[in-house]
Amino acid sequence: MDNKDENVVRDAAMPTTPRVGVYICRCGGNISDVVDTEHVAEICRLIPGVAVSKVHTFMCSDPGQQTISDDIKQEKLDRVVVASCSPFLHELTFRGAVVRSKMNPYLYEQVNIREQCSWAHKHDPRGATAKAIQLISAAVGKVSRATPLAKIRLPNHRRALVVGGGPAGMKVAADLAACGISVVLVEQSDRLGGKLHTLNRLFPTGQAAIQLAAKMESQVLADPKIEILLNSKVTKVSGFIGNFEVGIHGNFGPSGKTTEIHTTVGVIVMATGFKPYVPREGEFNYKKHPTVLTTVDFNSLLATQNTEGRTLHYEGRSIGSIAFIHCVGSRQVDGVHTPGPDGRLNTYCSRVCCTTVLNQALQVRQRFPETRVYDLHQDIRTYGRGHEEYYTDASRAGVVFFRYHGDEPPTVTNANGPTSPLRINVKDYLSWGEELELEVDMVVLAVGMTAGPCETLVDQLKLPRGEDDFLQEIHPKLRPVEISVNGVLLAGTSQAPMNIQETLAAAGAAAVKARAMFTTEEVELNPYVAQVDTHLCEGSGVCLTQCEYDGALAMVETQENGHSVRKAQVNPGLCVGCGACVAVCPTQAINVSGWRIDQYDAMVDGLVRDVEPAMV
Amino acid sequence: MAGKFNPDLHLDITGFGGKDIDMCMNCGTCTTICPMSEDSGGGFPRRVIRLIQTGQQSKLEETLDPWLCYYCGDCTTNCPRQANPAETMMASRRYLTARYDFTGLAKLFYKSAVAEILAIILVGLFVTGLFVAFHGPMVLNKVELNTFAPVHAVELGDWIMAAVLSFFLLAGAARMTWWTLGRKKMFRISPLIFIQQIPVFFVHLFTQKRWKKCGSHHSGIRWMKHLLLVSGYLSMLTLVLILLRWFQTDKIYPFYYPQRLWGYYATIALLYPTVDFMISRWRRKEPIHLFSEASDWIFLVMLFLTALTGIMVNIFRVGGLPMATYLIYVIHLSIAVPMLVVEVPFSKWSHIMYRPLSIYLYGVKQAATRANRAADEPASEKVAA
Amino acid sequence: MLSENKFNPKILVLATEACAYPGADAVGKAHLEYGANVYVFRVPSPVVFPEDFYLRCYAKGIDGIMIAACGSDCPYRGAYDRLAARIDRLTTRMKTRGLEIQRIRLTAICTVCIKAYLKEIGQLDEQLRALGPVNKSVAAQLQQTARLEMREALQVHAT
Amino acid sequence: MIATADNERHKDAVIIGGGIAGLQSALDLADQGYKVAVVERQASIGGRMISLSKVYPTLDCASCITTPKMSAAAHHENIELLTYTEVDSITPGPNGHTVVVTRKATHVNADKCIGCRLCEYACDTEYPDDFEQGLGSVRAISVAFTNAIPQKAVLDADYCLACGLCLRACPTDAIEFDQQPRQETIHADVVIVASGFQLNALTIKPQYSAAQNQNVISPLTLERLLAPHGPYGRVLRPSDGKIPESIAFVQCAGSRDQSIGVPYCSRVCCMYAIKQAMLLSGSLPTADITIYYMDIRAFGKGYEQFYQNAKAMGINFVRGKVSKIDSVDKDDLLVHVEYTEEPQDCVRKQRHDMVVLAQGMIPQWNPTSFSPVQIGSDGFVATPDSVSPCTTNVPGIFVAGAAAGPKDIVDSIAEAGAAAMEAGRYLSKRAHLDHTARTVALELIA
Repeated sequence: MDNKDENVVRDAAMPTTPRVGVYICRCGGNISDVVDTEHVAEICRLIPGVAVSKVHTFMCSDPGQQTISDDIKQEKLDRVVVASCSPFLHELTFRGAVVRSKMNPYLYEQVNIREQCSWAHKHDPRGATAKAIQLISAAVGKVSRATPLAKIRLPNHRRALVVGGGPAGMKVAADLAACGISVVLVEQSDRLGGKLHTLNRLFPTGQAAIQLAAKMESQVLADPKIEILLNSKVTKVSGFIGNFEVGIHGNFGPSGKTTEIHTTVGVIVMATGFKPYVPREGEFNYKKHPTVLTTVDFNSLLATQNTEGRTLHYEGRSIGSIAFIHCVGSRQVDGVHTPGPDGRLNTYCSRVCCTTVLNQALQVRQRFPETRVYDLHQDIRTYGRGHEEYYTDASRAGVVFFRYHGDEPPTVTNANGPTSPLRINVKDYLSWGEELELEVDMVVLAVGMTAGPCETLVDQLKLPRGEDDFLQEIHPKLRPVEISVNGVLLAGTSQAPMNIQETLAAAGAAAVKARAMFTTEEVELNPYVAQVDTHLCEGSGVCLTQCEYDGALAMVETQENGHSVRKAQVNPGLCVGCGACVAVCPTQAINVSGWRIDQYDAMVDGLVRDVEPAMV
Repeated sequence: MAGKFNPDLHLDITGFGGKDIDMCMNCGTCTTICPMSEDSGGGFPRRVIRLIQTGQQSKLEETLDPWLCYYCGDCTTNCPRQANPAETMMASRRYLTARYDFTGLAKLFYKSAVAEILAIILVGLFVTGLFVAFHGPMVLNKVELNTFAPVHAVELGDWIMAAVLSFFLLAGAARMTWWTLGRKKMFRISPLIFIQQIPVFFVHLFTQKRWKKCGSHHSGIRWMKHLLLVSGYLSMLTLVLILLRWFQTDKIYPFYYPQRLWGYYATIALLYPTVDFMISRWRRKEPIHLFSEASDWIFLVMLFLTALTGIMVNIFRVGGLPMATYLIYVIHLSIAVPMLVVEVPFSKWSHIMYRPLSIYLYGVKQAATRANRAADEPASEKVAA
Repeated sequence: MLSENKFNPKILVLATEACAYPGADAVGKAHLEYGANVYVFRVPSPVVFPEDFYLRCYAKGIDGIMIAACGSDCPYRGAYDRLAARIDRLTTRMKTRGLEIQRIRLTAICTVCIKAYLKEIGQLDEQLRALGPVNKSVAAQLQQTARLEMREALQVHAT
Repeated sequence: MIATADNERHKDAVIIGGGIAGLQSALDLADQGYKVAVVERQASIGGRMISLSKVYPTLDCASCITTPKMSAAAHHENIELLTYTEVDSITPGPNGHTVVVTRKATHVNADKCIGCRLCEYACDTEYPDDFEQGLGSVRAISVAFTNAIPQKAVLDADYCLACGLCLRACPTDAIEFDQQPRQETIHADVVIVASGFQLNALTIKPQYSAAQNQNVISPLTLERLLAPHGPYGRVLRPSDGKIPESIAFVQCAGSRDQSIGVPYCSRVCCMYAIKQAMLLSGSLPTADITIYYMDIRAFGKGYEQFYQNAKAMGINFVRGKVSKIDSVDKDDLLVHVEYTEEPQDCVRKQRHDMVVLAQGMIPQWNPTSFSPVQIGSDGFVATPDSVSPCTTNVPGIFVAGAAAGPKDIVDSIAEAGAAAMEAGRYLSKRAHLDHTARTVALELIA
């Protein structure tokens, strides 16, 4: 093997005799049912540098972690490798475990032998076992060359930017301000409240949405710690947790003129909300017939229709019957529905529409008893506390239900002329799939939620979106309000469809995370940033040409042996550790800490090493 | 096939006593808990509820389902939405009775207790009037009922009434047959099938044996009581319609003579179940008696009074009280006649015809389907070959 | 065992932390299977690797490399374009000395791209089985020249 | 009872319940610097979630999500765990709430116990294991389960024969037969009720024959059967250990049913049934799996896709509520159901080897008898303020997770964070008031 190339391998990072502890997790059978963990442990003892090699049923459990701690002390380990599940689940757990034993957490390496081994090679136990050994061998190579790293500590600006002045944004702002944290609340429209203004009566309390909006608004307005910027947009954002530089553009301030202000915040909360789905022209006759409305339109109709009467009235005509069609723009089926302008099909459930429809249907029946209501659904999803009551009450109030299949949606046509009643044809699965025909005066389309507008922030901060186009949290259970960019949090419907209560709960959860970030004076960051080996740097400046992040990398003049020389220098707060600079350095003077090229080389060596001599 | 929606149908059925039809969410619990539904081609009672919910009036009129239900109430007890399927079936039977009746009287009587009572009173007064005008001499030293009300005259009245009532009832039966066999489609069914199935009608007319399959143990008891009642009024029908000359005599036969024994049996068979049903309805003991419409009460009360006055005629006659006998006889007929006139073709009693007829028609349909399938099979085999 | 003597290519997947690595995890979570000869390394971004790294891998006995990047979803600005350009240069270099360019594969795998992942892996595996083991010495030579050229480029840059 | 320093303590917050919601609230409060006590009635924290196999929609192993949080709570400097402890009363007062708890006797000295389990191995008295839903057995002295926190043995006096085997086996002399339960008092500014849920009885609908046939099982039992470290290590049906070839999931078996007094939707059953069906079809690839449902309520993020995946995997979804389940040939089951979406012959009796009843979620705990916390008509803690879904009728007492109504893990965790925020706000307001009061007092002195 050609690893003697002096250009490639520097032994500087290699401790004289590393003592690596290897721990293999059975994961209660998840791993050991396929991978022969005992055999792996035995073989791994043969890998150079490995001092201890053990198996445990649950490495992540307390006794599992205790084993590592005990060994670090008793066996004088200086490196630890755990072969278990994906590092996304437990890297932090085990880092914590080694820290408790006074070991540097970055001298720990995790090997994924579950998601990428035992689960992916279920029918090849021999192959999976051999692969586990090679992967551990690679990790031992990497960890042997690992150097102790420390978290980067940066000043923390005790100020939060909340983007969006809807219920989620107002809730986060109010929560944080109540805990003494100053908040900049940016809202692009001219008033706070967001979508609350388009809602009527909220379920399950029946409270008026505008009342809630007013209550929350007055709370936010009264708090001197909250700076509210209406008619404004975030146009520029850069920086990092604790130190985000934000440019806000808008016509606020005394002059009323369009101005731009800059501020520094420690945390950004995305409360950017959702957009209701807008049906295409002609979708269920929308925009082709005057009485085909969406639930959003219908909400304002209900809100403005002050008179109680026998029937509902709309644009001068009496509406004798209404059909609500569920899942418009939600639960779309490939090949049945037409993708939107962005080529996207909304295959997800928008969660709130079922109860919204029933809430509206019930209001119609209660306020306009002679207006008949029909409900065309796929499934009635009144899942929440107090929601099923809407379904029951709507039934009791005489709403008639029809059930269609997603791949056979109902059709809406004009019965006669352009302003005639509407004709709905539905294959009704409550009637054994029979084709039924209804004539109605109005059709209300229960439009779903689509991802809200937040392009600037998404583009500039590179925020990930999910398959559904909503902002993607790191993990729905482990880190539900955090996103892959440190210091950016998700609140409410920017993340997924939610009703108002859920939105407020999610906002509370985001606020609590934000507040926790401000409990320390400084922000702590992972140390995975570029690092320059000044001995090797010849000051070519090639690296600089590759860096996309303003201020992350610079050439500075320093004195060396009495001469002034140019050397590259990294700003760890701005460097994202992408490594674009690394690949071009002719002297290999620059590397990303924790992910150095020589470590990768050592991994490749480990991968091709014949660890298992007796087997071959 | 596109069905049109009549949104008022469920209101109509509610008018006939339908309860909570809107509450049904079509989960299918009632259908599978029902011991009869599988025998009846499935989907029962939900099919009826759904037809009502979706306003498919003509399909509702075409279905036999309501007549195949005997109201054990299991569906109502088990319904997760308390939608009361059993009562909906009951109401559908009333609705269908009204629809089969071309005169519109049935609908009037079902929907308005006042109208029904008024009709009964009118007919009763008419009967009383007849007696007042045309009764024979009243022999007061001994009971001579046949002098007061000559048996041949009463018999003639019986026959006229029977003919008129049969006409209305048969007209209803004809409409039921026409609709449920698919109107013109019924001509495609071989007449042989109609003939073959005739025994079914009579077996069910006399035994109601289908009921035994219905529901839990109390259905069995209810069937027995009902059977008793049926035997009671079939006995009475026979006695007054065919054997009146033998039954209504002035000679007092010894106790063990058949006309007396049969009469007593019929009286008990009428009195015991009606009293029992009235108590049950009053106390709401069984699911079937949870909800009582005026028509249910009127029917039971009239039946009870008819039987009661009937036996009182006998008591007074045997007791040798001429005046009381004549009086109670007039009262008896003034109750019995309107009851029959109103109840038999236009109200609850019509089910004595519709129930066995529905089973007969169901049998015809099944046999026709079997015959069609048998006829189709060779053809499809040919295609396959 | 005889079957084990059959050529079983060693495949290295360089998977991005943000997209492809969780994507590879998702394959396992869905309990879908692929060959145990596929080894995934987690990387922040494959843009970090110089050309000679790939060649060095071949020289050490890795038969094929799949770069599983984030594509347009890359969380790092400009990294994907730079990476694509580098792989272009690498394949040109490989062509000159007869190292099969099928041994390198640049893909974009998202966190839920289960099918894409399996397809790419499957195709690469098939191609490598057809090609047979990598010529280590050719790769070693190529790697040396790549490094030298890099140094030369520096001289040019300096002057 | 006279308070002594030993049995009285002051905390910023007391969390009732050490399940996933309670732990999340505790961690969020502790991360803000508040001192928290978590009161858990079981011997280990982790709640319902730790006993699950895998969780939707990500299909992560439940233990992998729960153990880090359990571990983090156990290691957090601001969190004190009081396991095997019951709450006796919560009394609000002008200076915060007084929470009286009973530390049940574990008969093991927690300071001495090293969790080596030698006592457990030595003990020869067994009884059915609640954690394994009664499928396995547990010794009279044992550590709650493999990944329990704390890893301390508990002796169950109801089953212990006092034979002394454990006493001899224990290397640290930790076993104390004479240990008595003791009452302790916690003074706290806020209380978060995270007492979770339980399932209503498997036999609540006698029509489903659960009392007569062992193969009518609870979904929690199936979770244990599916768990890789479960009682059998694979899925076998309880009555005869046969590998089931046909499994039915009966949805809404304890919810959305007014005839049993649970009109509401239990919210999680559709999704866990789909999840369990997927896991089953993984471990029993040839088995027929049918889910009988009324409405599939796959409403959360990624849930609909999960449902569609299950359909694509070949799991049968039949719309119809099962009315009755009969035993047939002793062990098998006959499910009576109408295939409501099929045009003909819709009433069917389907034979299955095993039936899983989606029992309804009901509250675990009724706080009304020993605290002023009110409950709603559904029995769950009432949340009168719609703006903050975590507040109860009592200022300073908050609620999180399934204690305030059926909820899945994702929503419980989000709500637990919100409850921690509400509690944090309340605490900082109080701190501010205290500070003002102190300043005023100082000014008066001056």
